[in-house]
Amino acid sequence: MATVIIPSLLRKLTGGRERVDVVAKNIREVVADLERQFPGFAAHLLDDGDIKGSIAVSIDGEMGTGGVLDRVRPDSEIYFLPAIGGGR
Amino acid sequence: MAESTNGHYKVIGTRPIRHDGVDKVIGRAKYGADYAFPGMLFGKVLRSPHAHAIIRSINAEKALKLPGVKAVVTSADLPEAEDKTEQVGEAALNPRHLSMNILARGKALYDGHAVAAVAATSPHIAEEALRLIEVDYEVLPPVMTVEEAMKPGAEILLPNLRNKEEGDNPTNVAQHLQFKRGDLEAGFRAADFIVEREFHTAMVHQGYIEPHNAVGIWNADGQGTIYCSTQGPFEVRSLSAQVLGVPVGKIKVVPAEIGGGFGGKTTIYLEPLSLLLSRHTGRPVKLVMTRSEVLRASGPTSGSTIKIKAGCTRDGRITAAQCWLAYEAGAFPGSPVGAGAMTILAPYAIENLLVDGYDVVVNRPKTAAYRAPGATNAAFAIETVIDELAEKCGIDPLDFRVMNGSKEGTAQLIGPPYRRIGYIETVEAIKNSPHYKSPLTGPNRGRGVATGFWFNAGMQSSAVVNIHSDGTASVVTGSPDIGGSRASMAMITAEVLGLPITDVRPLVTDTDSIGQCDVTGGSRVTFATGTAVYEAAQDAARQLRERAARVWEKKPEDVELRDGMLHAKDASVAPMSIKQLAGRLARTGGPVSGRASVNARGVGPAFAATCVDIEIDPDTGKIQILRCTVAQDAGKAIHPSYVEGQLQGGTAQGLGWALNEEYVYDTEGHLRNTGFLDYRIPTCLDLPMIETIVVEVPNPGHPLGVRGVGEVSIVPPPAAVANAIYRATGIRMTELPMSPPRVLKAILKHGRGQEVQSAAAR
Amino acid sequence: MAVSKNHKKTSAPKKVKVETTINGEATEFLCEPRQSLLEVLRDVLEMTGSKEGCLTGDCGACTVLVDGRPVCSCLMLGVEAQDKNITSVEGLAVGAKLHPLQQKFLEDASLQCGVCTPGFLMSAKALLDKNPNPTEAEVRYALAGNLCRCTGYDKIVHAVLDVAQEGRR
Amino acid sequence: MHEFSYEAPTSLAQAIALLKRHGEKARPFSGGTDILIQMRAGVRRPAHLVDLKQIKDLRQIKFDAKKGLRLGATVPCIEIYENAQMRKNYPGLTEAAHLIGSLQIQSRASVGGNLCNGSPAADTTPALIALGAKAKVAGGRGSRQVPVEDFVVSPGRTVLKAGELLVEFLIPAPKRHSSDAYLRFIPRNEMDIAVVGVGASLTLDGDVVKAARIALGAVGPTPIFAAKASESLVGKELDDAAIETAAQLASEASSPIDDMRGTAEFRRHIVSVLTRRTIKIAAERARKR
Repeated sequence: MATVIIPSLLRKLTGGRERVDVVAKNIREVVADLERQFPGFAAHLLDDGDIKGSIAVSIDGEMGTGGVLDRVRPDSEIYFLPAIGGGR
Repeated sequence: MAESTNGHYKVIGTRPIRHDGVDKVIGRAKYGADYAFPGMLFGKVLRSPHAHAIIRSINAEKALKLPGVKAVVTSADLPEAEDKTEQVGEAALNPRHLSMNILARGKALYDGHAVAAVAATSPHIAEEALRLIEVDYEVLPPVMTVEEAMKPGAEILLPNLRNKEEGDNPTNVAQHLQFKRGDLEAGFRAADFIVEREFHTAMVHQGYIEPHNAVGIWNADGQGTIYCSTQGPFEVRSLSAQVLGVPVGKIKVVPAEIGGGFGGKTTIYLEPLSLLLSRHTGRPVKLVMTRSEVLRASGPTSGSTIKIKAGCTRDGRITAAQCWLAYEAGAFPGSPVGAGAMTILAPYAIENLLVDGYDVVVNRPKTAAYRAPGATNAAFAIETVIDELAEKCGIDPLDFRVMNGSKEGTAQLIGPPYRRIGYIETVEAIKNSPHYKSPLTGPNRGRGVATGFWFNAGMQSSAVVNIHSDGTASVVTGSPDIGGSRASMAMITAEVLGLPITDVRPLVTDTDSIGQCDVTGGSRVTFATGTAVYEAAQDAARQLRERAARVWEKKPEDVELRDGMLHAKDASVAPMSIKQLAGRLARTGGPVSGRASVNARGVGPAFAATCVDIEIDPDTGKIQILRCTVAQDAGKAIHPSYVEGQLQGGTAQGLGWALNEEYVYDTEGHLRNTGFLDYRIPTCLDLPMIETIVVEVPNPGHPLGVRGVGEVSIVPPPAAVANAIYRATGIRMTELPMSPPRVLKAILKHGRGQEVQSAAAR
Repeated sequence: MAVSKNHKKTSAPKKVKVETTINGEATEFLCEPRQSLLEVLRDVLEMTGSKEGCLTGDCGACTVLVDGRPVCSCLMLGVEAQDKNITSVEGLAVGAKLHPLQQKFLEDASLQCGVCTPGFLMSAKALLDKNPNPTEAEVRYALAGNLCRCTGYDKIVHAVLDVAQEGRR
Repeated sequence: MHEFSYEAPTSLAQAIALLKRHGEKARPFSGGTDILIQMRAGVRRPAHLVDLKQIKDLRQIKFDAKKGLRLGATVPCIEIYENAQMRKNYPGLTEAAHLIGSLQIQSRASVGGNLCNGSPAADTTPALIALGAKAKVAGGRGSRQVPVEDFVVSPGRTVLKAGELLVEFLIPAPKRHSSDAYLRFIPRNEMDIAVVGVGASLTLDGDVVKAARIALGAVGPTPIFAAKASESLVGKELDDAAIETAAQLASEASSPIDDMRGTAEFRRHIVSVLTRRTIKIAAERARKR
C-alpha cells in the first residue's frame, strides 16, 4: 500500500496521524481514498477536480507534474507540499 | 577563475563568445524601451501618494482637455475579477488581487499604487496630464510591519481576506504553514547548548538597471501584441489576458532583450495597461517606468521577522531546531515565506524540528520573486545561529556544517529524502580554498562563512532545432536570456550534433512561435529548457541518421552521428558531414527540424557557501569587504564564464542586502528612498574581485548533470558578513541591513574601540 | 475611462534647432528645451544604444562622451549639445571593427543582461583615453558612476585591465 | 517635465538682463545635475532656464599668489581637480569637488551650482567656508560679496534675489604653513550624498595654531561655520586634547535630524569623528608648506 505523509496542519483531519496508507494507482485515487477515510479531506487538495495550484505533490522524492494523473506505485511515499514557484 | 573540467565534451565546458554579444556592445540590441512604432503614444501612470486610502472619486476632465492627451483609464475599465485563488497560466493566484495591483479598485494599498493611466502624444504631456487628474482620497492608517499587521484589532487591508485558522474573521495573515518532525522538547532536552535569537530583515529590491517597460498594440480585429522586457512572456500573456478579460489566444507577447530581472520581471505591471490604452486610442502605446516607480510600485522582496531556537550537543550534533517566520507579502498575499520555511533547515539533517511560516499583508508594494525568494532572509537567521552553536562547541564553523550537513538520503524538512546533492562538497570547497586557508591579520578585521540552499525549478519548456541547407543550425526557445543562457542552448545543440559552436545560432522567440516556455526563473533555463534543447537536438540527429540511411540505402540503426559526421557502422561507405547531407535534405524528404517539449522532472537542488573578510571602522560602523570567495554546486557548468558570472552577481546582490540596501518608509508609509542615490546597491568601489569555485556534483535527473546556477549564491552573504562582524568585534548583528548607523549603535552599546568609548562617554 | 474629445488643432510645444557633432558626423536636430540629450539620442535620432536607468545621474547607463568627458546624457539638455562633440556607444567601433574594450567585454564575459554595458564602455573609454595604464583602484573609481547589478563588476574590471595591459587603444 | 524656455547668454550683462526680465519665473542654469532632477520631480518649475556656461568670466580659475583665487561659478568640478594650482593650494576644496557624484556628474556640476542649490549637504560648501570664501553676486543694481557661510538661508533657499546670479568665489591666498582638508561620511564608497561633511583649514606656527576655520555639512538646515570649535584651536598647541575639544564643540555646533541617511545621534557622533580626522589631515598638510 502507498503511504501519504500528512502535512502537519491537516493532521487535525486525520486525528493527528502523520502517515496514512492508501490503495491507489494514481494521485486521483490517492485523494479519493483519503476522502473515503477522512471525509472533507479532498476539499483541501482539489480545485475543479485537480490538485490546487498552491499545492505540489512529491512522489518518492520526485515532484509530480501531472496533478491527479501522476501514477503511484504500491510502495510509493507521497507528500503534499506548498507549491514553490521557482524563483517567483 | 575556476576552470570547470571539460570531461569528454567538445563544446560543453568551453567559453565561447555569446551569440548575442556583439549587438549588446555596439548598442544595437533591442530592449523593451527601444521599440518605437509609427503613431506611437506614450503612457504614464498616476500613483497613490498615500499608503492606505479609500478612493472616493477620480476626475480626469482637466487632464483630457490638455492638448496631446488621448485617453485616461482607471480600474473601472477593467473587468471585475473573481476573489478566489485559481490557476492563472502557471501560477496559482487570486485574479482579483492581480487586477487590483494593476489599477487600484476602491482602495489604494501602498505608496505608489497605480490609480489611473494616461496616453498622450509625448511622455512629457502624459506626465503633465497626471497633475491634472483629481483623486479624492480618504486616508486610512497604514500598516507597515508584520508585527503591527498581526496584532489583534489591527487595521485590515483586505476586508475579504480569511485564513483557515481564524475562520470567518477578517485578518492580515493570508496563510500559516507548518512543518513538524520528531519530538522538539526531547531534542532540546538532549542539547548541551541552546541559542535563541530574533532577527529582522528589511524589504529590498532586485535593483535591475532596466526599468519595466511595455509597448502595446491593439488591432481592430481584436488581436493584441505586447513588446516588453520580461522573464516570462507566456506569463505576461496569460496574466494580461486574465486582467483584460480576453482569451489568451488573442494576445501575442514578444520578449525584448531584458535588462535584468532577478525574479522581478516574472509578473505584470504595465503590460495590460499598454494594451488597454491602445485599445482605447487605436494607436501603439509605450509605457516605461521611472526608477522611482520601479522602487515604489514594482515587486521587491519581503522584509521579515524570524525567531530561531536551536540546540546541539557538546560534540556538535544539532538535536533540535524551532523556526518562526513572518514575511511581508506587501499589499496582497503571496510572500515567499513558504520557500523561506522550506529552505531554512534544508542544509542540515535534524531529527526534531518545528517550522511555522506566516504570509502577512502590509501597506507596501506586492512582493515579487527575488533570486532564491525567501531563502536569504531565512539563511541570515539560521546561519548566524549555526555559527554561534559551532563557536560554543569550539568547532570550526565549516566542520560543524559538514558534521550536520544534508547528503544523499537525508530526509528533507519537507519530507522526501535528498537524491545526490553537493552540500558537503560545496562546504569543503570553501574549507580547502586558498582564501579560507590564508591568515587574516590586522585590527578590526574578521572572516565569516555561511551556506545556503535553493530548490531550483523544472516546469515546462519547448525547443526547436532547425538544420539549415548549409549544415548550420538554429535553436529556438521561448526562454528569455537574462544572463547568457542563449550561449548555453547553442552549446548543448552543438555538443549533440557535433557542430562548431559558431555554426549554431540561438534565438528566443515570441509566444506564437514556440510551445509554452515557463518563466525564466528558479534557475530553470539551463536545466529545463536545456533538457528540451538536448532532446530537440537528439531528435534532429535521429532524423539526420534516417536521411543518411536513405542515401546509403541502409537501416537508420546502422548509421551513427559522431562529431558532425554521419558514419555507416560497417564503414562500407565514406562518412558524410552534416554539411554534405544538409544539401540533400530536399531529395531525402524535406527539411530537418528537431522538436521537444518537456515538463521537466529530476530537478537537482543547489547549495552555495561563501567566505568573506571584512574590515570595520569602529568610529563609524562602516564595513569594507576585503575579500570574498563563493563556492556553488552547478551540477555541470555548460559555459563556465557565465556560471562564474551568476555566482559573482548573486554574491554581489547578497553583499548589498547585507550592507546598505533597504526600503525606508516614514511613519505615514511614504517610501523615502525612491532612487539609486539612497537605495544603495553596491558600486564597483564597494566590492573586491569575487573569487568563484564551481563545484560539479552532477544532477542525476538531467542528461548533462545540470542543476541550475542562477539563484543560490545570493543566499549566504548576509549571514557570512554578520559572522565576520562577530569575529571582528564580538558583536552578533541580528538586523539587516548592517548599515553604519546600526553597526555603530551596536558597537557603542557593546563599548568597543577606544575612540568610541570616549565618544560614548560624552 | 474617457477618450479625449478635444480634436481642435493645437500648437505643438516649441522646438529649437541644434547643430552638433555626433560620433564624428555633423548632425542637426529639432528638440524641445525639456528634452534631455538622452531623449534626443533615443527618440529623435533613433540611436537607442544609450540606456535610461534612473534619470537622476546615479546609474550611468546613459553615459556618453561630451568633448571627451563622460556625462550622463539624462542630465544634459538636448539644446546644450549645440557645437559640442558627442560620442555614444554607437560611435565606439570603427566600421565593422570593434573597439578593444568591446572585444574584451565579449571575450571576458563582462556582460550578462547587457543594459549597463554601453555606459560602462563609455566610462572605460574616457578613462583609458586619459590614463592608458590604470591600477585596479583607478579603474574602479572611474567606473563608480556606472551601476551593474548582474556581474558584481569582477569581469568588467578585468576586461578594462586586460585592454590596458594589451596596450591597444 | 513641464515646458520651459532655454537661453544661453554669452555675457554677464545679457544674463542679468534676462534674469531681470523673467524675474521669479527664471532660474540660472549651470551643470544641471540638481535642477533637472528637481524639475523632473516637479519640485521646481521655472518657466525659463538661463544657461550661464557660455559666459567666459564665469568659467575661469584665476590664481594669484598674492591676491588669491577667483573661481568662476560655472567651472565644472572636474576642471578644479585637473588644475595643478588648485590641488596644490586648496587640496581640501579640490577633494570636495572631486567627491561630488561620479566623474559623469563632476564633468557637469559646478561649485557655484553646488552652493546655489542650497542643500545643507553640498560637499564643496563646508570646504569653501573653511577657506573663508566670499561669493560675488551680481544683479541689476551692481554686485555684492557674501561670506559663503551666510549664502544659504534654509534648505533650497539662498540669499540670491530674483534677477541676481552668482559670478565667482573670492578665496584668500594660502598663507605659509596653512592648508585645508575636507572629509565626508557616506555609507558606500562613492555616489552617496554626505551624511556628514567636515571642512577645516589651519594656519600653523610650529605646533601652535595661528588660525583655524571648521565648517560642517549635512548636520543642520544649512551648512554651518563652527565658530567656537574654530576659535578653540587658535593659540593652542595642536595636541590630542585640543583636537578633542574642537571635535566636541563641532559636535555641539551641529543640529542634525533623523532621516533615511542617518539618525541625529549617529550624525552628531560622526561630526566629532570627522572633525578629528580632518584637523589632523589639514595640520599635516600645513606643516609641509
